[in-house]
Amino acid sequence: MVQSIDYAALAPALAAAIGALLVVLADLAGAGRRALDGLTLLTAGTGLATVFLLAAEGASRRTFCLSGGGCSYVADGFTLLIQGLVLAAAAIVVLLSSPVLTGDRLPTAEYHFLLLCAVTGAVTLGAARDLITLVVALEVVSLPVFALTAFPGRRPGGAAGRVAGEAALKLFLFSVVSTAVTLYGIALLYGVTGELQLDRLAAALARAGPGEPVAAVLTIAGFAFKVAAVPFHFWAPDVYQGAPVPVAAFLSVVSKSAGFAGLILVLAVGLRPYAETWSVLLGVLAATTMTWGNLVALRQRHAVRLLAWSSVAQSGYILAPLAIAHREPSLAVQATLVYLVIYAAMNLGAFGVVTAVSRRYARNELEDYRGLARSAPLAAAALGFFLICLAGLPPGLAGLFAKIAVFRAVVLGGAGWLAVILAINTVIGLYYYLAWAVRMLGVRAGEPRLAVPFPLGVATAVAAVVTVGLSVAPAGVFGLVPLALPLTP
Amino acid sequence: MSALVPILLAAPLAGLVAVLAAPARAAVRLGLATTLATLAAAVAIAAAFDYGRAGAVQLEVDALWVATIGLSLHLGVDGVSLPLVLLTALLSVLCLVALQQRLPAPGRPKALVALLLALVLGMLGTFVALDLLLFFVFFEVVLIPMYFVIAVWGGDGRRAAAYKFILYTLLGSGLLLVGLLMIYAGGGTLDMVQLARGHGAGMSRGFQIAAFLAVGIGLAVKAPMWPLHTWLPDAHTEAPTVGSVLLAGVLLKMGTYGFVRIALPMLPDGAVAVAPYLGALAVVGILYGALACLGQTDLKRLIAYSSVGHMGFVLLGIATLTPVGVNAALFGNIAHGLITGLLFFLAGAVKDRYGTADIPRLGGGMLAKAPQLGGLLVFAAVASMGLPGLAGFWGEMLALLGAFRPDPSLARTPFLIFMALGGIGTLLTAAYFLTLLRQVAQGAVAQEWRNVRIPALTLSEVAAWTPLVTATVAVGLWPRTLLAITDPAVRALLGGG
Amino acid sequence: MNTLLLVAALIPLCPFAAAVIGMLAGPRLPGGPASAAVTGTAAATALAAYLGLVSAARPETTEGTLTLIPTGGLEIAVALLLDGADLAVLVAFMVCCVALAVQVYSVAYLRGDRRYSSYAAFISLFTAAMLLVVLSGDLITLYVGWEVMGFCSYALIGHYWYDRATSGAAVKAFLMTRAGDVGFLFGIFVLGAAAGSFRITTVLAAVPEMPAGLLVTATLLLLLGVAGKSAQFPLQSWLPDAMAGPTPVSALIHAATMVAAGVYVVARLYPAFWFAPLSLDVLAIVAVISAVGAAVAAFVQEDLKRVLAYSTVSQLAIMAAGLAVGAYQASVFHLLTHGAFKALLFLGAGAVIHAVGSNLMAGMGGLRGRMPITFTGMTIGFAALAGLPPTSGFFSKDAIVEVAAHTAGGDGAPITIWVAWLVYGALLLTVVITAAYAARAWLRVFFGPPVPGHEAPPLMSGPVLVLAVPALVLGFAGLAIPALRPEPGSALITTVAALAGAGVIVHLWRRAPGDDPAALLSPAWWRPVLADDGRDYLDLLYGRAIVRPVLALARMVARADARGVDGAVVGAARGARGLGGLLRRTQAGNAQSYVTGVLAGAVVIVICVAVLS
Amino acid sequence: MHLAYPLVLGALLFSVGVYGVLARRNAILMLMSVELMLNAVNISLVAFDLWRGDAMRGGQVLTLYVIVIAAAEVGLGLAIILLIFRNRATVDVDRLTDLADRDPAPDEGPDRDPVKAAAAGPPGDADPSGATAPEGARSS
Repeated sequence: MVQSIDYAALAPALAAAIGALLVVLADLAGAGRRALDGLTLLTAGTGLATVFLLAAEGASRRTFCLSGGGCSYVADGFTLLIQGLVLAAAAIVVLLSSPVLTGDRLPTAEYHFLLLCAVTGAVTLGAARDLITLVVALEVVSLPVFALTAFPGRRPGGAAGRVAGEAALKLFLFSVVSTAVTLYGIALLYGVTGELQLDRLAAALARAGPGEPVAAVLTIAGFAFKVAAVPFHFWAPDVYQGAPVPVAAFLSVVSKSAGFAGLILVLAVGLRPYAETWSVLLGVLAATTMTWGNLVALRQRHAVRLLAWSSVAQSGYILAPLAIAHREPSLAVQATLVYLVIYAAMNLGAFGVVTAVSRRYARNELEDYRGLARSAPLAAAALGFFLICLAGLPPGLAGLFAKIAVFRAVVLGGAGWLAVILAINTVIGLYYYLAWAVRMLGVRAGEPRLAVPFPLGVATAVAAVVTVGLSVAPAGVFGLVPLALPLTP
Repeated sequence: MSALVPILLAAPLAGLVAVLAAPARAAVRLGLATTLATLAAAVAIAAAFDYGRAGAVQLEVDALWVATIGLSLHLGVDGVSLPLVLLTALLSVLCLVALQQRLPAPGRPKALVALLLALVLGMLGTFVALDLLLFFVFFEVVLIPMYFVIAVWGGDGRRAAAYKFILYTLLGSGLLLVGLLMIYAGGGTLDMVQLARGHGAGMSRGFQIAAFLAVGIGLAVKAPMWPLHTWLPDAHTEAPTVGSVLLAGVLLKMGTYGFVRIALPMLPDGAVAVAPYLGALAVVGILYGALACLGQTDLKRLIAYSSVGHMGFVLLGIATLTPVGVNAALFGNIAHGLITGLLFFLAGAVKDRYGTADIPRLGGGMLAKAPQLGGLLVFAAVASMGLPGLAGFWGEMLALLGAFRPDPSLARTPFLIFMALGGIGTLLTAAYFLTLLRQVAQGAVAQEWRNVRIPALTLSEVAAWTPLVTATVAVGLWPRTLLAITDPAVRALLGGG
Repeated sequence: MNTLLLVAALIPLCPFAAAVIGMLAGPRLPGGPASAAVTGTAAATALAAYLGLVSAARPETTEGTLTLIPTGGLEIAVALLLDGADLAVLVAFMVCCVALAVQVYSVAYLRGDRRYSSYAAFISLFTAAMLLVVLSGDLITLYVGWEVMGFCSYALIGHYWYDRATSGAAVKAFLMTRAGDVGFLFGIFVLGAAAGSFRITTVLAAVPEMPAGLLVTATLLLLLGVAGKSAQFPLQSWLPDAMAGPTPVSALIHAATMVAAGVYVVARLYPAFWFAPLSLDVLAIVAVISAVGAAVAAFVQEDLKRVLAYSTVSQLAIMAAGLAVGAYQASVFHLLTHGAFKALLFLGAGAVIHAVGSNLMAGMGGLRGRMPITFTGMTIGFAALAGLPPTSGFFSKDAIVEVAAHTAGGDGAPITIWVAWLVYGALLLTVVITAAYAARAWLRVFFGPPVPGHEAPPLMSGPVLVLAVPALVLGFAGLAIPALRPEPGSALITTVAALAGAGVIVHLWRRAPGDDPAALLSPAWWRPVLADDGRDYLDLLYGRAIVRPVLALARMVARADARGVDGAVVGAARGARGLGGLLRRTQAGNAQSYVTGVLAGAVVIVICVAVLS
Repeated sequence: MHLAYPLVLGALLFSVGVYGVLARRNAILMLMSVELMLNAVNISLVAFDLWRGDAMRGGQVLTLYVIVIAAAEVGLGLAIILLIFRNRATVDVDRLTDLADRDPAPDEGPDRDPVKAAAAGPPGDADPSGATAPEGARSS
């Protein structure tokens, strides 16, 4: 019999995919750089519109279902939030990229095409409920980013060009190895249970014997890589520094969100019977990740590299609530998503300003931000606000609420030790965020006014408005997150 | 009528926005207007406050703000927080008055006034917050503004001091958040009034001890309690006068207020278990602070260490877990706020006039060279030393009385030892203040200043300091004004005492 | 509050108001700062006189409370208490008289001194504090007056603060009395807690039921405060140094009032001491040591004011000894007479110093011709000090010796017998030595080779004469009270002892007029009490055993705080950066090392999970 | 045929692949070893599928996907290696270390002790006096 497909559920993914094709076709038809930007933004916009429509509908839709009831593609609250987050972030990344593309004369069409492909992968991954779709979506997100990372910087063959290649190679090698490990894990899981549907897998695992935890751990390798948790983080600093700044932004938000979505789906849905083991494991991973990330970030001098280590540390904070998923699964996931959303807004804002400054200073050292308060007051104020948000201190209320949400989940879940480590890490984190913010207030003789290109201004402004909105009335965003996790498809 | 408390908080916020929008010239005047409005609101609250039921929380406002983490804008005032609100409003007005006359180093009035108003908002918010997380949010609102006040307008070692201040306090507030959330997990609600009434119901003794330790360390860093105090001397010495006054006058009280409002009523078993250690550290703080003062050569640093000593008495009062002790702590808070605020104003004035706060270089003879300044310095030192008839005496004496008869559930002998050591502490306090007066106020005028004209006190200085002097004398001569307000509230919080 | 209590309340308030006015607008007052100070004290004296007359008619205990201070535990009452035995009223009247005399005397003594207004204000504040101590009905309010009195004494001793030594003496005085006060406060806590209230009437009512041990601790702690304030044995070395202050200050504070406050409080709380015999013994032994030691010290002093200072310590010790042996009325009577004649001696000494220009007796001599009024006044004073009939000193000192004799005989205070005998012997010895140093001082100042000098101005000699009257006749007023009537036997013994002491000195003087009789005495006599530079051993001991180590400890703490505790904090920061540097090395840039790291990490995790589950 | 044989073969192949990735310095050979690892996964999947007798043939469907993924990755991998070769004339992974976490150029000043760094403020001491307090960003 023909399997009925609920296209409405697929709408966001379809929008992104079709958008990608249209970009290529438009390029063939000789569309200008600005038109291509517009088209990509339009795609992201339509995707977002469909997400809001589905969200407005309230009911969760599912399609590609097996006769036995397990469905591969489910568009429920969790998925819609991830898809909304990814599409919004992609729109901002596009805005960030347009001045870089025009400035460095990069092939816009190919750039946007790859970007939209990656977005399609991320959107699908959010909705995937079986291992095959998960792996394929993971790959669809990763592969285009290798190519994006390889886009040469200012002068092809020049310093930036060499570095981009090296970054791409590292990203490629890391991704492929961890994907192989994940696949091997999935193979073992499949061997033990014979199931690929996540919920069916969970049911089967409940009956299975020993040996499964090893397979489970291998499976999460791929997602741990994407999220850049220790020890899968080595790639992050080098790739962020080597890649063009918008791509680094994309890596730090979109691919990280996709990674977290995959991790939550695999763990909270697929491997629920082993909750005790992987919770403790994630707790330890979270603690090491945040501490390692913060400590090394103390010594960084390069702006993007600092943001890379900061995003590694932030991954630690986002992972922390999952450490208590065995006792309070819905509270853990909700806290993780809350932090993820706020982190995305803050981080994109910070990357916006970093991109603007990198237009003037290619080496993008922290030193170059001295005196920014005079050369670009609004940009400096924005970056200062985002950095203090990342540190989790008022006046950056959004960051503070995110911090409180994580602390609340960890303490209510009973992991007191992790809460103490979190407290210590927020202190270490504050030092380098504040050091950077204070540096902008420094005096620098003869610093001409920094002209912030319009799309960059818009991107930073949107991020700022969202962050301030989150600070003042976070209910708006948190309301979106239906507390119930899609435990049963 | 119950909208007074939100108005109290809205005033500095509105002022903050107005100052940022207004031109730099008008900043200081606008700031003064805002603080005066805040003081008016505080006085209105004091007027509307029903002193008959000083124990009950009044003028309550409760509105949900962040649903997911359960944070609600729950504000209210009671006998414990009313005096602190008035003290904060008064000190902020005096700071702005002091700013009228001269701005510290790099000027930039707009930014300084905006930061001060943010500080005022944070401080007032902490005292009127009745929701655990709201208390935490306001507790952290003061960090960034105070950091910038020290880092930008401070003395020469300001950046290291500012970093140490904010990183140390942030670690403390991180632990505080863990403690608050443990209370929330155990007590089931974030509403401080309900939790206080519940007296740690539903929380095992071990849980209460852990929660008390977390909350206690967080608050002790702010108090500051002895081993966690090292940020205080640097922060106070490097902060500009206005910063030091607010830092010493109010920020230190947020820590001890937290103990009285949160730690003691909500975690009684935890309090009983930890109280002797808290008392011991408090007494060490008293003796340590006094001895450190004897060995100091910088005036502002000496006053900072004296704060460690005085807050030692406040913490000793809290450690006794009796209404007498807690009343002593609250009285000590207000008295220390007034007196040390005045001392820092004076230290600032001395530094402006003499160009240095180094005691050997000041050389003495200030009573001859600058009689008004010298006289006020003598007054403030004597008040801080605990001369009866001035505010400093009642806080310390009642703390010793509290230590003499601690809560029945506490072992008595350690507290008798603490009382004795506290007595020796008062002796040492008298010693270092009199040595200070002997080296600075009395004696012959040093050669360096013999033919230098030291300007007399300006109008704005006098205007800024007279309220502090009159308040110190009034509260000292008539302690009933404060004790009648705090006693019923303390009895309510400690569950009938 | 009936009129009696209203009057009682006004007595301390008048000088307090004068002090406040003096401090705020001293120099700008119409009659100058003196007007406010003198009128305030005069008003208080008048009120005290009125109160004395009224309460003499109706001698029952009246008490009134101004307000109650809620502390969460024991309430503090700002209250006044006039007890039946007129103790409070009489002492209050004596304090007011002496204060008035000193205020008037100071107008002339400190003429032209720029800081006179603050001086007068502090004198008024001091008088108010002393009156509060005398009249207070609540122990804590008493303590408030007690402390403010200590501070005023610091301020007045340090009047000439531009001179380093004076401000040092002032600090020393304040810290030693403050050390005593800490014990005093703890004593009040013990009494208050045991009685359930700080009100003196309640405390005294509850004393019989209190356990003996608790009562002894309370009274011993109170004795610590008394020893501090009244410069008794362990804490007496501040009084001689306090002479650095102006002489009228010494007259008021270090002769009549503050030092007497300690003895007054013991008298006021006498039942508490009565039920704690051990504390009476301690009081007696302290009194004995102070009396004899101070008398010997006074004998060898070269500075006239230091002679009178040590004499005060000795006389107070006699009062304390009196209280120890149960001579309640006699001690209070001696307190009154001593207040009169010691103030007289100090004011006279002030006039002499004012005339001669130096404190040292070596620079004085043969002044009886040039300063007749001062000569007559001081002669009466010295006679009263020595206890020669018919001066007031004779009657009060004799009364104490009588009671000491009776108690030694077995009936009287619950004091151990040998201690009573010790007290009796010490009293007689003190009478002899006191007569000796009184005569020595009298001879060296007014006889021998004449020194240029002029009579003190009327404003100074007036008060001297005024005070000479009570010094002479006050004794006869005592005859009204049976206990104070002198018995022929003991009166004879004390007079003979006094004449013996004085006679030896007069004889030595006649043999070698002009040089110091004390020099003829071998140092063996005073070596046990005084070190060679005239400071007593205890003073040196405190200097070396307490002051120096505390300052060293302070410097060590200041350094330790910067290095130790703070070092830990900065060390942590440095450690974090170091660790960051270490971890940074893992990013060596080689892709293969990264992948190795990843796979190694994965293997470690797998092993942990396998082990864990 | 018992399940163990293909599984052991798969495991061996996987280990060889891992060894290849870790030991070989040439990027292309690393690419080949990754392919080995993916093929090892395929073998295991097919073996499990047959052993399980899964009606949906899940294992073999996943194997097809893995083959497609491997192909895509090889394509991209070779393109990247080509790019590096064109830039640096070498594909020796050990020599591609430009992105190491190195201190900036010496003129920047060595890493300093945190206390002095904190005291001097963020590296490159300057008085942070141009303070526009970051009081909540105003959207531009």
